[in-house]
Amino acid sequence: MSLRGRLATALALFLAVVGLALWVVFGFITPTTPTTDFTSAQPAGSPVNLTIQAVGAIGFGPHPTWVSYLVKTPAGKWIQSTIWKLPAHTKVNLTIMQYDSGSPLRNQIWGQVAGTQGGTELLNGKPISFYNSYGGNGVGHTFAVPAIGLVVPLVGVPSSAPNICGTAPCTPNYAHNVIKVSFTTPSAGSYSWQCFVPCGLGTLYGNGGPMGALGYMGGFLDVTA
Amino acid sequence: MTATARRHEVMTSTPEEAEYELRQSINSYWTGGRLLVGMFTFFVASLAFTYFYLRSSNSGGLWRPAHVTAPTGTGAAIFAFSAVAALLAVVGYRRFQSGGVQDWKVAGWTAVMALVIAMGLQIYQLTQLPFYPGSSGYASTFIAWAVTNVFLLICLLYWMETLLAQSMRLRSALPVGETVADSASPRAQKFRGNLESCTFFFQFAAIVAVLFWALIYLI
Amino acid sequence: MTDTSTREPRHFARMFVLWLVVAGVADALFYTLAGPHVPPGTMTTSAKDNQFDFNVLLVIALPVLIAVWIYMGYAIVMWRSTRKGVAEPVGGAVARGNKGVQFAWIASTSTIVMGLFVFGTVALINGAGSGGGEGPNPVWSPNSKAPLQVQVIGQQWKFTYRYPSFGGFETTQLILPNNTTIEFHVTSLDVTHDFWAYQLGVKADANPQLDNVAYTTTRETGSVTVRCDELCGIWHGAMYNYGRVISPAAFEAWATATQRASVANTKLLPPYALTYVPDANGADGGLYPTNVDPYSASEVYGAKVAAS
Amino acid sequence: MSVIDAVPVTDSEPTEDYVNLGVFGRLTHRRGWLSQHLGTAVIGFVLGYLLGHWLGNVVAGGYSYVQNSGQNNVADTGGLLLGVLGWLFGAGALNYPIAKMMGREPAEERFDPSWTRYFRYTADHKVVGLQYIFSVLTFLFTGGLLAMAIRTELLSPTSHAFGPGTYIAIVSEHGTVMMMMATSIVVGPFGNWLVPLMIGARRTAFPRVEAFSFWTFTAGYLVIMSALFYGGFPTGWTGYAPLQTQAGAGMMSYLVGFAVIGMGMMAAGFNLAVTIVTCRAPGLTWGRLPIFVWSVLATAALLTLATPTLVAGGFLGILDRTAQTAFYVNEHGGSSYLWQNLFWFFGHPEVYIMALPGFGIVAEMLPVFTRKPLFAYKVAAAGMLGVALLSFFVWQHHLFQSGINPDMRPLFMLTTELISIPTGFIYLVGLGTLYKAKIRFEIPMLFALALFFNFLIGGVTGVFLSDVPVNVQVHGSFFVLAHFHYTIMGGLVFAFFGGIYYWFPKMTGKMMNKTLGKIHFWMMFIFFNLTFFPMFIIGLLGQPRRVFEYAQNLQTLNDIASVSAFFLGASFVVFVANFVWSIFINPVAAPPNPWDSLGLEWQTPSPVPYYNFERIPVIMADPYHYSEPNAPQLADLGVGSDRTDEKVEVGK
Repeated sequence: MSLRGRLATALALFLAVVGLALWVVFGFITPTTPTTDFTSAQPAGSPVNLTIQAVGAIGFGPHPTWVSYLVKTPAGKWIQSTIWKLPAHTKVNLTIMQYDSGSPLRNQIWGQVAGTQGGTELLNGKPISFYNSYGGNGVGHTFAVPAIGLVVPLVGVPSSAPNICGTAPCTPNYAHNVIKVSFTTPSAGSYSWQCFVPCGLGTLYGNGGPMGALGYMGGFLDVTA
Repeated sequence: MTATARRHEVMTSTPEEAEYELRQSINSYWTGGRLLVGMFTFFVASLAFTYFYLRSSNSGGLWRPAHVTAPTGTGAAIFAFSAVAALLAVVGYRRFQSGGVQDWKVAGWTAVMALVIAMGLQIYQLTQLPFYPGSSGYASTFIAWAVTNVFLLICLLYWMETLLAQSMRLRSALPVGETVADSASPRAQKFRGNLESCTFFFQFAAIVAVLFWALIYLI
Repeated sequence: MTDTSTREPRHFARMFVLWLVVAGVADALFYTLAGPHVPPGTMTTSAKDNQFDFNVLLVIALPVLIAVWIYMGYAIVMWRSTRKGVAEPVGGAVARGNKGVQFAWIASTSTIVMGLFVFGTVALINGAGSGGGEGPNPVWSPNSKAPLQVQVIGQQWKFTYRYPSFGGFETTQLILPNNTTIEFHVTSLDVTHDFWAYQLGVKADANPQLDNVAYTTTRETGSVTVRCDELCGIWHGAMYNYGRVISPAAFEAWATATQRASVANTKLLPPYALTYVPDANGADGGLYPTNVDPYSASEVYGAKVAAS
Repeated sequence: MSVIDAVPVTDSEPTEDYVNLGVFGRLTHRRGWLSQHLGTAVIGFVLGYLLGHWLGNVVAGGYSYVQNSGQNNVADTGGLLLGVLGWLFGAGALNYPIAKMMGREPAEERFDPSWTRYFRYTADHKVVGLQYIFSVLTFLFTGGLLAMAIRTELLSPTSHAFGPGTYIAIVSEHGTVMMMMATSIVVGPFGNWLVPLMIGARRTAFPRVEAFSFWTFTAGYLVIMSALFYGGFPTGWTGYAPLQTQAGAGMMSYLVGFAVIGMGMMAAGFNLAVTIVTCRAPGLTWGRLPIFVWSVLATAALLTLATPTLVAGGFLGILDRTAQTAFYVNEHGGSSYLWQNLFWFFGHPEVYIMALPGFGIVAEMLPVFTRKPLFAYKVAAAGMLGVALLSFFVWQHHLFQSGINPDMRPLFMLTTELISIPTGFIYLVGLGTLYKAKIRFEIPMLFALALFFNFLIGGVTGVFLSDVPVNVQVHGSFFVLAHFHYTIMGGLVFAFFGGIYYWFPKMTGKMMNKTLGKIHFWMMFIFFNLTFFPMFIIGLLGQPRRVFEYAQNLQTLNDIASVSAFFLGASFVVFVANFVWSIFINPVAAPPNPWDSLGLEWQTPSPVPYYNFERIPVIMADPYHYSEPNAPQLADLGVGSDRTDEKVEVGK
């Protein structure tokens, strides 16, 4: 082979390796959770209405049995997305539809509502400041943003309820609790949120599976100025 | 033939060189056998460390709930068969050294049978456990030892079996009137080096068997 | 052999003078300018001691580094081969291994090392463990009679704190009084975490069902960064919070107020204990099956799990 | 035991039944596409994986590690293990071990002149050495790409390029791949290629074990890369339990991968240690052994003896995740400390496995480029053995704040600081050899000098870390990260590249391009320091390892590190260009002894004959007599008069 031929072969092989690397990067290691934009849904300054739901089994995707949050897009569609773009220093009216059953908490501190307007949450219309997870229906999940001190315990539906929602997205026809809180977004930045109930079904300490993967039981508030 | 090709293809050793390299080969068996024992020692010592570490930390009071022991009868039988195999290997080697090739072969094949039985019992015992593997530190350690023991027995089996098979083929290859125990042929010399290492390894395995039998079933 | 007509320069004298000047200046500059600002500052006794320890080590290390660099630089400049191609061999006395130099090297490195060991051990014992985790039974503890006990509970992925002397309330904030000896009891609800209170000079692993004690005494008020320092899963990087050291009076006020505010929830917490783990299972059952008695291998491994 | 199978290449007996491996022999000796080679190994891996996965589902059907998840770790483990077995079978590694059970003798391997020998299972240590070079470079560059991904994420103090789970998976994969690579980066290529030549042997003691170590090493690469397809693992290279027990299926790739690589490490170390002990040429006393061989001996001892502990730890982890034992789960009678003890008992000797061969390489090159004997040869050899021995007694310095044995901290502080004394010997050797030398700044020498610069910073910061009070502040931070990159990358990887430039002419008969080499060196040296030095400060300022979020005020320093890291990565592109250019595109024939070295490896003809030495050499001196114009003859090669054309002029 001529010098030129060898050079061309080497370059072609090099490009093939680069292509393989890019395929791995984009096929396997870049994020797959979509971002939902709430910054342009309302006029600037007015409160953002954010509606999410917690379901016992997502029912689709690579892990259909995993517990998950879903979010209602500004267009009114339920999707699996846990990165939400929000405007800074703005009031957020958060409505959480809780379709999952609950259990006693490993650490009851997450039964305490914190960081919300008035330090309370509205559980099916009634304000509460903490929930005893050892009684009642227990707590199914929490919606918590540690960096701003927000903790919202999501009281579970009775596990004996006849119409437990099997797979997402759930409609209000199924047994559910409605939890409403308001909080104000901080200054611009990326704030992680997660659930503090070990709900990673069956994994050691309950914190594997959906608890250890983005897009199910944790995500970011992507706050922009 | 070009110089380069000849360089790669032709390699005739002088008799001195052949002798020197034969010594190297035999020494390699000796050194390798010892190093192999060192390697296995670190592995089983890690398991023994695990045993004592979990026993002394007794996390959650769950080192070993009262009266939980792997089946002792099967355990004793596994130990007995392993020990007999090691004993046969050593005694057979003694006979081999004094020229009793046939005695060694009989002892060797018997040892192989004993190892097969020990291995079978060990696998059988794993299916008949009275406890759940994750129920206690002892239960976990037992599982690790049982699996290791199967592996160790396979190694012993393999080594002894290959030597026996080799000795059978060697018999026809050696000059008439010589046996593998006394022949001066390089192959017989290397065979003896290999056998010496193998016997050494059997002694090591016997110590391990005693130690773990005591740890798992006695104390 | 070197030509006797050209005088061989006194290499070691040159290097020594150069070293003395550079190392002296570097040490003096570091100790006076950078030293007082070396992390983690002086907010607590352990932070201050550890800072001093670091500074001492660096003051010893700088001359060593500089000595080697000066020597290598000198060698590269002075003893490069000037000839194109292969240099002629270097013969004579310099080609022989000098026993005295070898001995001096080994003796001096050994002396430095033993000195550092003694210094480190004294610092560790005098510093009551230097703010590091000392396991459940600390061997070195401060003289203070009544340290303030604070339990640090790591869980995936947040630290919470309990104050047993205030009714055992649990909070997500780390607030400490100034001029007080603190006794941290670090434990975990799940995997291994590590409690690193940066400005306090405290670091201790959090292990499930184990108590890891660390001591420090606060000296200054200010803000504290707490980070998890042992990889604990997906949100390890987000497992941090900020605490504060405040005046004892303000602390008393904060603690009693928080105790009062959280009294309802505190009642529901398990009684204060040095380890704190209900079970290894998640909300909906755990990794290990619970119903394995009587145990059957085929039940556990072969059983078809009903799809829900 | 399959490992006891010396190849009697010199046996002069008739070979009729001797070469006969039965049906497997026919497989081994066939050539062309229908034989066994890399391709069949890949097919074997895939088939083995599928078979093992199916088998796992059969023996543990319906059992899933995590309820309802469909994740069956028994099947995953079975797949990976049988995949490795299939790989070895496909490559031909198991032919002889099976034939041996029928009492057959090893076949004498004939020299294969075809280039395809580089893709085959061969016992030729020179081919294995070159196979290793390409493999460790693949490992290194894969890990390097992952490092680029890490630095991309750390360009900003918040999560931006990858999700946090992905980031942890990348970090873990990077650490594990690099650690696996670094254990073999010198011992694999240079140990196998050079040691027999340096000690005057015609082969290693157990050539098939040597080949086995290589093919196990490559199988380990496939297993650890499979983690990416399983979704990665979240534990970093240290694999701390119980996070290990909680993690997803990718964890199996880590545990099985380390066990498989561990097998390869043990095999490689075992073979080289025995070779050095038993196969030295006559006259090659311990006092004449090249210093590189000493370093390989110390490393081989560590590989052989420390690795079983890692394999045991991984074995327990595999049992935890498949048989549901509870070794690492405190609530079920296990202990999370157990893994930390087992892992670091291996882990600390491991880092010296990565330091010693680097010292050996530079100590071997220094006399050549200074035209002086090696200063303090005995001290250097003693230092290497001292480091190897002491490294077994320092492991708990990784656990100073863990709460394990707190009363033992002064002891481990002492042992750790003591180890810096024998480590310091390499500086005694280096500085002593430079004294009044005639230094030639060839590219290998540049890398050697760079090692002394980098390792000094890495070593001194190691003393900081061994001091318990300072350790409280810097443990687990970027300070540690900078420290070990300075020792492993600044030390070992620099030495490795120096070794490539130095021995490349001997191995391939071609010279590497000097200009590209200089560009590579300076880029690598400058940007290595610019990448990792800021990390000391980043760590001191409070950034823990393996985080995707850090304090805003650390962004400038992190960005400096990241941008430098990209240039550091680019320097390897220069190297690859040089490597490919010099081998394949525009090869320039190398002189037989381009550096004018006295080493025995340079006295053999180029290319080195299949059996290395036509006559076993008789060694008559140590190879460092550069100071004498008429150096004593190193060895009597005993080559006949018909070989004058190939006789090499050495030592001027």
